[in-house]
Amino acid sequence: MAGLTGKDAVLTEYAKKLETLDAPKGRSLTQDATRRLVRNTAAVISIGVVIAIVLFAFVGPYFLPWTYDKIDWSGIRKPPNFEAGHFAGTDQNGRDMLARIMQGTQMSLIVAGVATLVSVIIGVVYGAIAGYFGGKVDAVMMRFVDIMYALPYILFVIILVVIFGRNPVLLFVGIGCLEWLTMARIVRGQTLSIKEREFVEAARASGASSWAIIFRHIVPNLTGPVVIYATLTVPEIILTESFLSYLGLGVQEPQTSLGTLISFGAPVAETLPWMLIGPAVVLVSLLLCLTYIGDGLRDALDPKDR
Amino acid sequence: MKLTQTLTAVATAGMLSLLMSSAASAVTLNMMNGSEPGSIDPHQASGDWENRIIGDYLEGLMAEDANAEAIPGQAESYEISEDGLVYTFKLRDGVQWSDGTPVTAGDFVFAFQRLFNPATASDYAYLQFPIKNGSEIAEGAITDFNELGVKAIDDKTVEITLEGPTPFFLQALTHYTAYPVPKHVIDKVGDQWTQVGNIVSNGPYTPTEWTPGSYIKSVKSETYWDAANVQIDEVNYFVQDDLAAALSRYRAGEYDILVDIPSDQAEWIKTNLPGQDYFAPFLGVYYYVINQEKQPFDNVEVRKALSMAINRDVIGPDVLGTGEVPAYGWVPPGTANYEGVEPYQPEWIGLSYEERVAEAKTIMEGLGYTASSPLTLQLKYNTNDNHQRIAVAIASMWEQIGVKAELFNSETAVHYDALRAGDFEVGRAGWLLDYSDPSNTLDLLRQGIAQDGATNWGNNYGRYSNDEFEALVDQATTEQDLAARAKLLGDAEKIAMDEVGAIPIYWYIAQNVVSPKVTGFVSNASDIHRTRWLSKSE
Amino acid sequence: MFGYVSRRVLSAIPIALIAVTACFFILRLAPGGPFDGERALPPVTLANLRAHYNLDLPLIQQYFLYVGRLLQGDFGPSMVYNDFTVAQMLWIGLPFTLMLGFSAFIIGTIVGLVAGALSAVNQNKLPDYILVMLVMVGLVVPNFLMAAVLQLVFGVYLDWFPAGGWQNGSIAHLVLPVTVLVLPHAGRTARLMRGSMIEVLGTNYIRTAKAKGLGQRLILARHAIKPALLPVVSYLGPGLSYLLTGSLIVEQVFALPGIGKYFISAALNRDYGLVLGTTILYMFIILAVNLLVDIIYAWLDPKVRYH
Amino acid sequence: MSETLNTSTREPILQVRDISVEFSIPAGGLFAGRKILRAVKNVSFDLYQGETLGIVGESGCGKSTLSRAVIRMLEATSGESLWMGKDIRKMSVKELVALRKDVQMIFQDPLASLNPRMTCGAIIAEPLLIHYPEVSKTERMARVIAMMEKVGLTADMINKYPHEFSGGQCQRIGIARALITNPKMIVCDEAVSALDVSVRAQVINLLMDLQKELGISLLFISHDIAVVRHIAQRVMVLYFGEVVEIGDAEQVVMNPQHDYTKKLIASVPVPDPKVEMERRELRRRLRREAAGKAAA
Amino acid sequence: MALLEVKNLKVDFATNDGVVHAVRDLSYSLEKGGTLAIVGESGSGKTQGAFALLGLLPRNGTASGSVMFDGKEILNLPLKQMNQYRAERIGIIFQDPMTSLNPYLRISRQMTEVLEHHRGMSHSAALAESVRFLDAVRIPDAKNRVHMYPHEFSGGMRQRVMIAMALLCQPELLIADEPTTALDVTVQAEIIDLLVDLQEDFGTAIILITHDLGIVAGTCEDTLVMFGGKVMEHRKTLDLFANPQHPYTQGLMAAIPRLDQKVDRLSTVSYEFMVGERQA
Repeated sequence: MAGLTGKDAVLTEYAKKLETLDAPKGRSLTQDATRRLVRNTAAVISIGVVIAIVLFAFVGPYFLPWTYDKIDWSGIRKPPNFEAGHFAGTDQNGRDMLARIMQGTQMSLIVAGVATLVSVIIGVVYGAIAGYFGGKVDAVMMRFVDIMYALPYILFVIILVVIFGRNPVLLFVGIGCLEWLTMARIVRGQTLSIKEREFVEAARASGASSWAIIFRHIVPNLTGPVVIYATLTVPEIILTESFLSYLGLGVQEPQTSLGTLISFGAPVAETLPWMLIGPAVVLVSLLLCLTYIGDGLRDALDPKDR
Repeated sequence: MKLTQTLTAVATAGMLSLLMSSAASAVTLNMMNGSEPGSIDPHQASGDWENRIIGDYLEGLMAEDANAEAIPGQAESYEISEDGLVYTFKLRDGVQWSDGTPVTAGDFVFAFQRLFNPATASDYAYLQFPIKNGSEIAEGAITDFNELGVKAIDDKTVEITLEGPTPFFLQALTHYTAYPVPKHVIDKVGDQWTQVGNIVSNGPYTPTEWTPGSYIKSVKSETYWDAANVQIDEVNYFVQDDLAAALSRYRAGEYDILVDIPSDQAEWIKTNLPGQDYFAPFLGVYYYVINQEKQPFDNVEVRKALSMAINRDVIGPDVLGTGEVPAYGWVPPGTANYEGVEPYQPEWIGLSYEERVAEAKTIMEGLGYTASSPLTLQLKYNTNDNHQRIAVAIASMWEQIGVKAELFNSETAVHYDALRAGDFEVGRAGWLLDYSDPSNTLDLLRQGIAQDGATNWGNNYGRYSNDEFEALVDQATTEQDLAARAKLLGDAEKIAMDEVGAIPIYWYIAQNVVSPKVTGFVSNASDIHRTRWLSKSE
Repeated sequence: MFGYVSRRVLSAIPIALIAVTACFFILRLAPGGPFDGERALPPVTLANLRAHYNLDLPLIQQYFLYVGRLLQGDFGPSMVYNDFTVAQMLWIGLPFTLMLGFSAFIIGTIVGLVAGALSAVNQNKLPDYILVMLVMVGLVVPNFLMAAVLQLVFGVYLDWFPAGGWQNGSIAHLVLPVTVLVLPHAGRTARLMRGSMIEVLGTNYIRTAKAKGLGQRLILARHAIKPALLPVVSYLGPGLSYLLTGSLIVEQVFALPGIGKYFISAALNRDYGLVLGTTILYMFIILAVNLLVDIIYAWLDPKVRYH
Repeated sequence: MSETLNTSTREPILQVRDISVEFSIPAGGLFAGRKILRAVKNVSFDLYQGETLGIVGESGCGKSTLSRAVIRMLEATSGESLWMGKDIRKMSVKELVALRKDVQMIFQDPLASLNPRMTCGAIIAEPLLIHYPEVSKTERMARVIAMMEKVGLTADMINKYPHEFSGGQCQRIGIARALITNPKMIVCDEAVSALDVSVRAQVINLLMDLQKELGISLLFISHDIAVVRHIAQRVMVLYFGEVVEIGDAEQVVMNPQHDYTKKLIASVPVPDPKVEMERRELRRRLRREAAGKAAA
Repeated sequence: MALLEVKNLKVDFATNDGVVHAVRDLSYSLEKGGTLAIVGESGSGKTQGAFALLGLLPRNGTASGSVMFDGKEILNLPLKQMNQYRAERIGIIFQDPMTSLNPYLRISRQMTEVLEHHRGMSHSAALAESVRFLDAVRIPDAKNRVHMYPHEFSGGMRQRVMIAMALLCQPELLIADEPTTALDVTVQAEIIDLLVDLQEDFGTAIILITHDLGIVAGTCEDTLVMFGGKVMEHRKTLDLFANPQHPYTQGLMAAIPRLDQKVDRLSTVSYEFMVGERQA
């Protein structure tokens, strides 16, 4: 292409123009979606609650007289006692429940975050590749997903727990590795329809490579369904974690998680109600809010509602 | 009014007829029995939940009374030779299997041969190893089963010859490994003999229904020799793994007996179900093993410091809330054949807890372990609420003496696999006595046996090893005088405990809850309560 | 149609085989073995046991032995539950699990569909908000917590239903466990149904039906239900898997005689035969349900027909 | 420029010979195997430099398939397509990428053909990024702005997203993207069909102006023969994948040879009531004739 | 008395981005058997103005003003009463025959239900009547094809089915909303011809909504040109084409490339008239 050296007069003129140009920013789809989300009262309240829970979990511990693993030998399984600084009572080891709820919430959030991230990354890449290349590649890749679906996956989790031990990060990378199946299916389905859209063909017509198309054009346009499904995955993983905790396969003491706390609290609901109520309230409100946020995001990101 | 009744009314006709058949005026005992029975074949069983069923349908030469003491069972009388090696049992007249076949001495001989047969691969055969050639047969060293020390003199007489005098042998005979099995049925159907339909009993009850995962039902056997004194007509042994749910069901009137309770409910039960709690110590020790093959745990001082820093007084009453008694020695109080031996006490027993901690701290500091440069160790336990709490509490206690314990829990199979392989530093373990004798716990600290180029440490997970201890225990096996034997074993216990071969923490407590409708339930050290001694009023 | 079904069934065989192989070896990767209990077994006994279950053979040989037996319909012995073979245990427990699972499945699906449809028809009105809230509660409360609460409230305090167990086959014993299973399934179904129903109600052909002057009920019953069901139907396969894994906890808490609880206990006990047997059974149930779902799907959607 | 075009003295830039495209599609239902669909059957044509060739036909006649097959956006089954004498169907990946610089496309749906997550500037710049990665960012942006102004967009729109533009503006972005690499040929696939009448006229005018200025060849696909006739010098009529008529635009419209062409031309509504009434009568006659033929 | 009298019709949509006025002030009337074309580009409000008559607006839409049909007010009638007008007295054909027919039901089901519902006919009678109408819209082999599913028909055939369906009760008014936009030119011509023939045969009044002035030219007596939710021009079709008054109409007509005339350059619509409109 002649003149692409930047020397010719026209270009110089435009380069000048470019310098003086202060082009207004456009509203991206994300900004649009955010605006719509902000109008959804339930979602906004939920976001507020989730932020509050996150702050509670990560900042709260700095304001407590007790740490989550500190034993108060004078206060074993005692109801809330403000003088001793046990605002939510103590557990059977004399550890402060409020501190433990905070730590447990932290753990559940981290675990959900890590596992969701893993499942999103694997699911998106896998699904986008299967969907974009289609044909035999797709058939083989999806057959594999079908096989994985047919296996009762809790078995894998149990075995993973056994093999990886109780390292929470590893464990939930493991869960994330199993949760990606649905994500991959959703992404594949979306990819199949996106790749038929004209802008993908336009990119191909421009000479873009397959990988550039997948990562420049397809993946960014998966944001909607991926975000929606990811928000649905988060509560799913928190529930899976609590299920594992109930089976005794949760995180390692003295660390704890909401699921672990609830599985310890449920049997003593009558005698030591403070051990159940606190974690249950946090878990249920967290999951409720996440679900509402998921719904809100779906409404906000769904182009049909525009 | 129960909605149940309304709903039952709409149940199908088949269900109705079932209901009616069981609604006769029979007295039914509903027992929460814990786990799913793996087997009710006495040679395959390994748990107390299996023992409850087996002990109600099979009866050995000796049986347990309400206090779980050995009394004559199928045998009417017995004689013991002077040297304590030969036991001769006379069977009762008219003892028979529930299909009417007489129980003969041959059934017992067959049962013992089957127990030791390597092909049976019985987990617990070793409990009867005092019997002559028992272990050799099990190991395959002897293949002729007639060499076994169990002989039928005639149909009514069983003669058992032992390797050495065994003071607890009569008690050992109450264990299900010593029960007879119906040769005539096994000859016909083989391993399927425990299936309902094949199974026959010589005890007070006969299993008539078995729904895996749900319950086993046994009904009173009219052919049992003492049937006239058996009060309860039917027993349901319910599978129930979830203990909180078990208590709920007990409170809803669905169970008459709970053999275990959920953690933290002891206090509640005592308050809200007065008179129904049967919490009593029984023969078992909860302890931590320390891997003495690893540095610095080979140092007695370290082990001592660790033991001293454990405040056992808070664990039972506060952490568990059930009130388990602190353990400092190795042989549970109330163990038979241990009369005259003072319960073991460490030399520091007189110190207050603060003083103990101070001394332990001094020891550790002397070795260079302080709060700033602590001894880091991994504390392993198998996944369970109580084990976890104790581990958390102990880790916190150890923190005071410059020990940083990292908790690590895993499933039972993995945990014990690790202990056995020596892949641990400190690990949780527990031992419930198979029979009431000090040797049953002291054997846990015996040296390993060389095998296939490696040492098999058996249940001695901590690899404790002391020749003097070994010699004393060996000596006791041949000692016929009970008092002298007790002294030898007592000395052995002192050696092992002075060297902290393991850290005992508490003596187990049986946690039964029994409905006021049930009478005849007696707390005992073995925690064995045969249904034939119970009665129930509606 | 027949050809399609038989092709699907045939294609399930390699899947099953791959899955069995994966399970077999993964299981053996895990530390611990079936005979690692609280007490160490004497080496002799251990050796005897290992020989008895062929565990002393090389792994690959054990695998072929297992698969060979499996092809003859023999699931082998259980290493923990000695009195039954794996096949026997599964055979005894399966009807119960199926009954539990399918009653929850059917009730949950119906409840979910009705709730979802009602919610969609009343979109953003009071009944919708109430239903959505209820559905959410069903979704977010962990089932073991729900089970414990129901047991305490309805079994102990109110004493309406038995708190557990399965004696005499009474329906009353099923009420609480089925409820625990139904709630999350109904919740998921309702959410899906609400979403797809709202979408269908916005389609052009519903507009056409409205333009025909048809009554609202007729429009729903004839025009909207079928298409709205489609996405829900595709969820039913995974939905049943959720139910089956959920039944594991329900069976444990309510002490019910299904195969679900074997799954966990067998995995923890390293009862290889039972784990594999349960896995295979579950897998076949799931595959069968998936096939059924595809057939229902094709029946619902005229564009997907077997010719 | 187009007026002075003399096809006989120039080498065609694109020569298409006997190209066919077949698809294997599911037959009947999802579970009943597949059947072969012949979408394009032995089509040949030439395209000269600076020329516009219109392809008309109804939906499903294979005109889009054909246009994509000749530039290898999809694989043809047989035949050859010579770009400057070189068979596109035998090009290596590298040659193909180079070809994309010279051959661009404009699509039917203005909004759908723009990535909704990219700004107008990024969309137009993308081909530059692919083919001239060495160009500096400033120069690239300068070129984008120059191109935007050329197609009638203002520079301050550079950061806006597609959904903020009207349909006509979106199509201008599409045109700018196609022109930024200075291509020699552009395939316009129903490029104006989705636009409102008023906007359509603007875009058609723009395309014609640009072609005049830059000397680009256009392959202009449309179902609307009136539009094609207005923009193209030559017209090719496709019917069920086959060429039924090809020739000078005026001639084809004024003197259609093939029955289908006649029907097509008779069907195009004319915004004049009197003419339209006559045409309806004409259509009736054609239908009756066709029915008579079918009966006979 | 006019069959249909629309006065000051307004249609508003509540969207996330605020209220959108789709129709600002629409008034027209239509005699029995009359034909009216409503022409406008996308977003001009022509479709929503028609949907409002039958209460078919999406959930977020509201209509106000007055619509008298046969002397009675029908705007915003309760659903029950509105259903007595729909299909029975006012039929409607939609733009996209592909999505406007229920893909999950056979054509027979979708047609007969109209007759069963409104006329109380038996299924067999309704079926016979449906076949008769399919014949009338020139669907070959209607007797057998009536049992097929929509996806088994081509686009043009589907639209014929839609037309037959809308005519089943022989309504007094037929609203055709862009009936040919999704179709090929040749098919479009056939459908339009069909509509004109049917209008002559049945005497049904027709409102033809389209963006294509060309279609209007040969079909409707009256033409109403809309832009931005407002009426630009409403006159006899012949007059309108011969002498367009409004600058928008003029521009629109000039922008169409014509087969019968050759121009070098298309003229484009000038929106200068908007300036005046806004101020007014």
